[in-house]
Amino acid sequence: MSELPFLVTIWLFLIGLYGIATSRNTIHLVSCLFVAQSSTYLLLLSVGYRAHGSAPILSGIPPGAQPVDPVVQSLALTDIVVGATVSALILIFALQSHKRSGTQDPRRTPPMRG
Amino acid sequence: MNEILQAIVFVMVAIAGTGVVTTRDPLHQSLVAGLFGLLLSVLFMVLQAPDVALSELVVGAVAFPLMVLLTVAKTRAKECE
Amino acid sequence: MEQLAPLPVVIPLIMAALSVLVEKLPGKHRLLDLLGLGTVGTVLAIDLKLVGLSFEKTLVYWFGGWLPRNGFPLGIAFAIDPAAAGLAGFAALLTLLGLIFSWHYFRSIGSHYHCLMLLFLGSMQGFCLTGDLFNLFVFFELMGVAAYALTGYKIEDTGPLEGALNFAVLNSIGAFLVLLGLGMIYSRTGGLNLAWIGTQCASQGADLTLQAAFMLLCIGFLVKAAVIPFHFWLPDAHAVAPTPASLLFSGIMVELGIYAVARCYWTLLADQEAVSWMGTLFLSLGLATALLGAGMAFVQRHLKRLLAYSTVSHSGMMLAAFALADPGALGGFFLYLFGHGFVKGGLFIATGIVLHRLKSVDEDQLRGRGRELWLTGPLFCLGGLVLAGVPPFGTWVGKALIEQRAEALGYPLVTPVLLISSALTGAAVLRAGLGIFYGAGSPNFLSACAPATGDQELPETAKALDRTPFVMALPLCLLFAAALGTGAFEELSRRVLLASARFCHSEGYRLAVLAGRAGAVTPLPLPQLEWQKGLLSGAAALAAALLALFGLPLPAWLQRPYKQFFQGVLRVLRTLHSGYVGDYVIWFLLGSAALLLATWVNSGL
Amino acid sequence: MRQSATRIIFWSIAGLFAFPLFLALRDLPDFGAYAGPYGDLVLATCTGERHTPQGVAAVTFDYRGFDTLGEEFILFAALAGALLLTRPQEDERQHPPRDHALDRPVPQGNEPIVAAGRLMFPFSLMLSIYIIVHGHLTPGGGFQGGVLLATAFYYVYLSGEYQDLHPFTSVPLLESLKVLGAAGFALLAASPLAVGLPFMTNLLPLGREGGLLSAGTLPLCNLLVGCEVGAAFLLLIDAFLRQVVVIGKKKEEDS
Repeated sequence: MSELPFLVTIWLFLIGLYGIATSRNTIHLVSCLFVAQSSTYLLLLSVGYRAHGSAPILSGIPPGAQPVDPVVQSLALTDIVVGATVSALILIFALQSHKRSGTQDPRRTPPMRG
Repeated sequence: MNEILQAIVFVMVAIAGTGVVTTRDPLHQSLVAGLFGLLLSVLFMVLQAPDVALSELVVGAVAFPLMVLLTVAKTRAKECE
Repeated sequence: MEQLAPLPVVIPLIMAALSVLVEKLPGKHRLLDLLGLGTVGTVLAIDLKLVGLSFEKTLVYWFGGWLPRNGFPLGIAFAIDPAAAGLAGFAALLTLLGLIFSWHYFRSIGSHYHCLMLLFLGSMQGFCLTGDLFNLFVFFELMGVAAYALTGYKIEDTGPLEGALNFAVLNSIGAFLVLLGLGMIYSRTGGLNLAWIGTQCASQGADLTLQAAFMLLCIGFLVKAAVIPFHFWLPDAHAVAPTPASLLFSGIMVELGIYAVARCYWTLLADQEAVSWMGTLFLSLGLATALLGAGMAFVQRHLKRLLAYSTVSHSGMMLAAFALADPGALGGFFLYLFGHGFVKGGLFIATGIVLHRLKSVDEDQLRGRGRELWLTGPLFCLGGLVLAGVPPFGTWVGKALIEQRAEALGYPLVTPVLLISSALTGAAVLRAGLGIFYGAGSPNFLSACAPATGDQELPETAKALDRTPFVMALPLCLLFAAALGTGAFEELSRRVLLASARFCHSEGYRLAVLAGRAGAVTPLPLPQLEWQKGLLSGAAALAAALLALFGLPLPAWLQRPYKQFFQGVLRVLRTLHSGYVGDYVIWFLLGSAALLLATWVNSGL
Repeated sequence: MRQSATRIIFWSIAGLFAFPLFLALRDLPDFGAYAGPYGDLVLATCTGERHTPQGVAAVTFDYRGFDTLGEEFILFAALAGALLLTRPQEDERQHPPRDHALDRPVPQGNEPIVAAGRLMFPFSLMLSIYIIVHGHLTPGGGFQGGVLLATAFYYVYLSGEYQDLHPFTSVPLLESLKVLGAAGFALLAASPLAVGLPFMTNLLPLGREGGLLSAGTLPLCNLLVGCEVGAAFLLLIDAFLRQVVVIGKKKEEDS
């Protein structure tokens, strides 16, 4: 169990990258980026977790319970906002680029190269 | 008990993430991505992070799929015309 | 006076928000320009003040008044040493010149441009000044988001959109690795303040986990610094961004990637024996990047792409300077950063003027058409020589210092590689300049088959003018003057050496942040620098440019195998730079895997 | 052929990447063995010094409020970029909204669904406002509530016409709200400077713990962030929606 979160973290990162590497559609690519990003939330929350801990909201917790780390949760919150905004921006690129070139396949549009 | 639940959710998240990547059609993918966001927020709940779970729910399961859906709609509409 | 510390970040952010409201007003263009210039000017003034203050004592500013409790930093700190303040000031200066250039410029489509430029400025300020790892990441992302949007500015064309897409995807993946590394470091040390992490690393010893976490941070920042094999996005993005944005991207943003690596290295791990192997690794990465970037720059005909590849090359040189892990070489790094930033900015602005006047940035199309640009032409060619590092410009001082330290430390390979790559990038610019502004030579086979031509580049300005506007010529002249000034004033070099000595003093940094005490350091005395090497490099650049323009003085039967060889190499290189983000991701993964494996192998020894 | 080659290359490199990374991660403290000290220090001080039981909100807006300021401006920058990139272009023209383009989940005139949408709207609106104002007491806060607020308005779209949504997506109004949120948050954070205290100091009276007006500036921060995030996401989704239903290419229109 204690290694499972790390394995899932690595897996999500790699499968997201794999999706980007083989993507034939820019919109598909954005979703893959979203998957890769979720690996970072996972790692952050995993390292702040405390076995049998309670949420770090002190008002409702039973006495004696150990709250988990609030700092990583705050970091993960920021991370989620960043992920959402960057995804939105890339979707707009995809949308506009589709208007110009008429295709979503990054391999069919004439790229800058060389 | 708690540990088994966590392990199950972790594995489900990994499977759903794989599902998002291997669904090549963006329209279907946005639905799978919504499911993935939902599962992530369940996982965060299990990890005792209700704030993060709520964020992931509104972003990952609602706002992000909505934006993807709208982009797909735009590109599909053009291809139809 | 410490109250000034947050202002360079906060003022541009607030003004950026307010500029959105100004866009609703009539006569908005002049107002926006004034607002932008006023804000940047204020930030520059504050930065200069901070530089002065930080030379006396490292300024530590705790946000929210959260002073360390029992030595543990609860809040976020700005830790402003002279290097941080100086870089922030440099960023503000370049932004100021970029905004002067864009006065009048984005008249037709000017929405949100000023807002994004100010946000970009604010993020660079925060990135330089912060002493907190997660805060560094936040400003890294803010810088990224503003930069992606600016890259895609010209949506009428597919090039900018593709470039912005590649840029955004690659940089985001880099940011994920930064976060993964940050998570690992947090798990081990329990804090996010750089000084705190440094003390924890010192007491725990740098084992595989900490070294791998540090390496993940480095990979993320090296993506921004465009080091091979993470450099593929840069030419795609820098070549298509609007001129003032290209100026900032090449002049400071790329270099900030190396700055972040250096900052993390010296605050976290520098005093550990176990990481000494990293120097060799980064040195070879840097030198390889320098050579590859220079080679690619030499075979371009799209002017902005040429300059972008030369940025890759110079970024590699700067990484090599950092990799020597020596205060003197780091001083050379900062001087080179200033000199290069000024001259590269000047070259981008000259290209912007060419695009403005002649409606193209394609070298072969423009051949001989730039004769009437009497100011831009000579300065552009001079820029080529400065890139090659002729004395007494800033690039020369920096390079001479780096080379001298490299030889003293026993790395004899650095000098020739730096000579070759800086001469080649200079030669590329010289060749283009002599061809465009003086009609010299004929199209050569190296650039003739370049796939990115640049004659379809859309004009950035509303209407063509038959003379160069004053507001465009002014920043051009100022940038070249600044490049000259960087090298000409010895006092500046001394100050930079003192700043870099402070930068490399890990113990002093930790004491200043966590205990509020100042540690004394003695800087390296400014050595006598050799000007002969600079001249040699300039002469080599000129020779290579002339060779490219007029061909080799060889009989035809000898030229053919030579051409065939180069065309074969070129074909391979161009296939590798395929322009597809999917391929770039595979390269990224390959580079990360190599660096992590190197960490694993070396940490076991 | 190319696909399978890419796959093989990718996964062999991925293995080389994953192996050392996994070894490094394995040496971290075990899952569930968080050892502090940052989080524990925060939790030990947040009730006493900030009168808030919500550890995450205390970190987000007080201990590490400066990060949140940066985060809000990331959102701001992304939105500026999105509006910049979807600006009207020369070869495009706006036509009166047509709804055929989107894969509408709702057939026109389907009364129960329209009614459900209209019913959902006030409900989501209330919920989002609750989440925003109780951010310093319960899970949630400005960001979560703001996004929910924005999506609430899209029930209007789902249950009716784009025209119904139009009054809510007046761009000048939303932009002003967004600026109010972002600049207000920054100015609130800067206000202690005027009395010589550090940036982001929690100036307001801390109040009674658990009260709606407690924890000093936290509720105000949540409100401003909610304002910005709500307006920003409304604008963002509107920018997408506008592309779908309002904007077409001139050529296509003519043909």
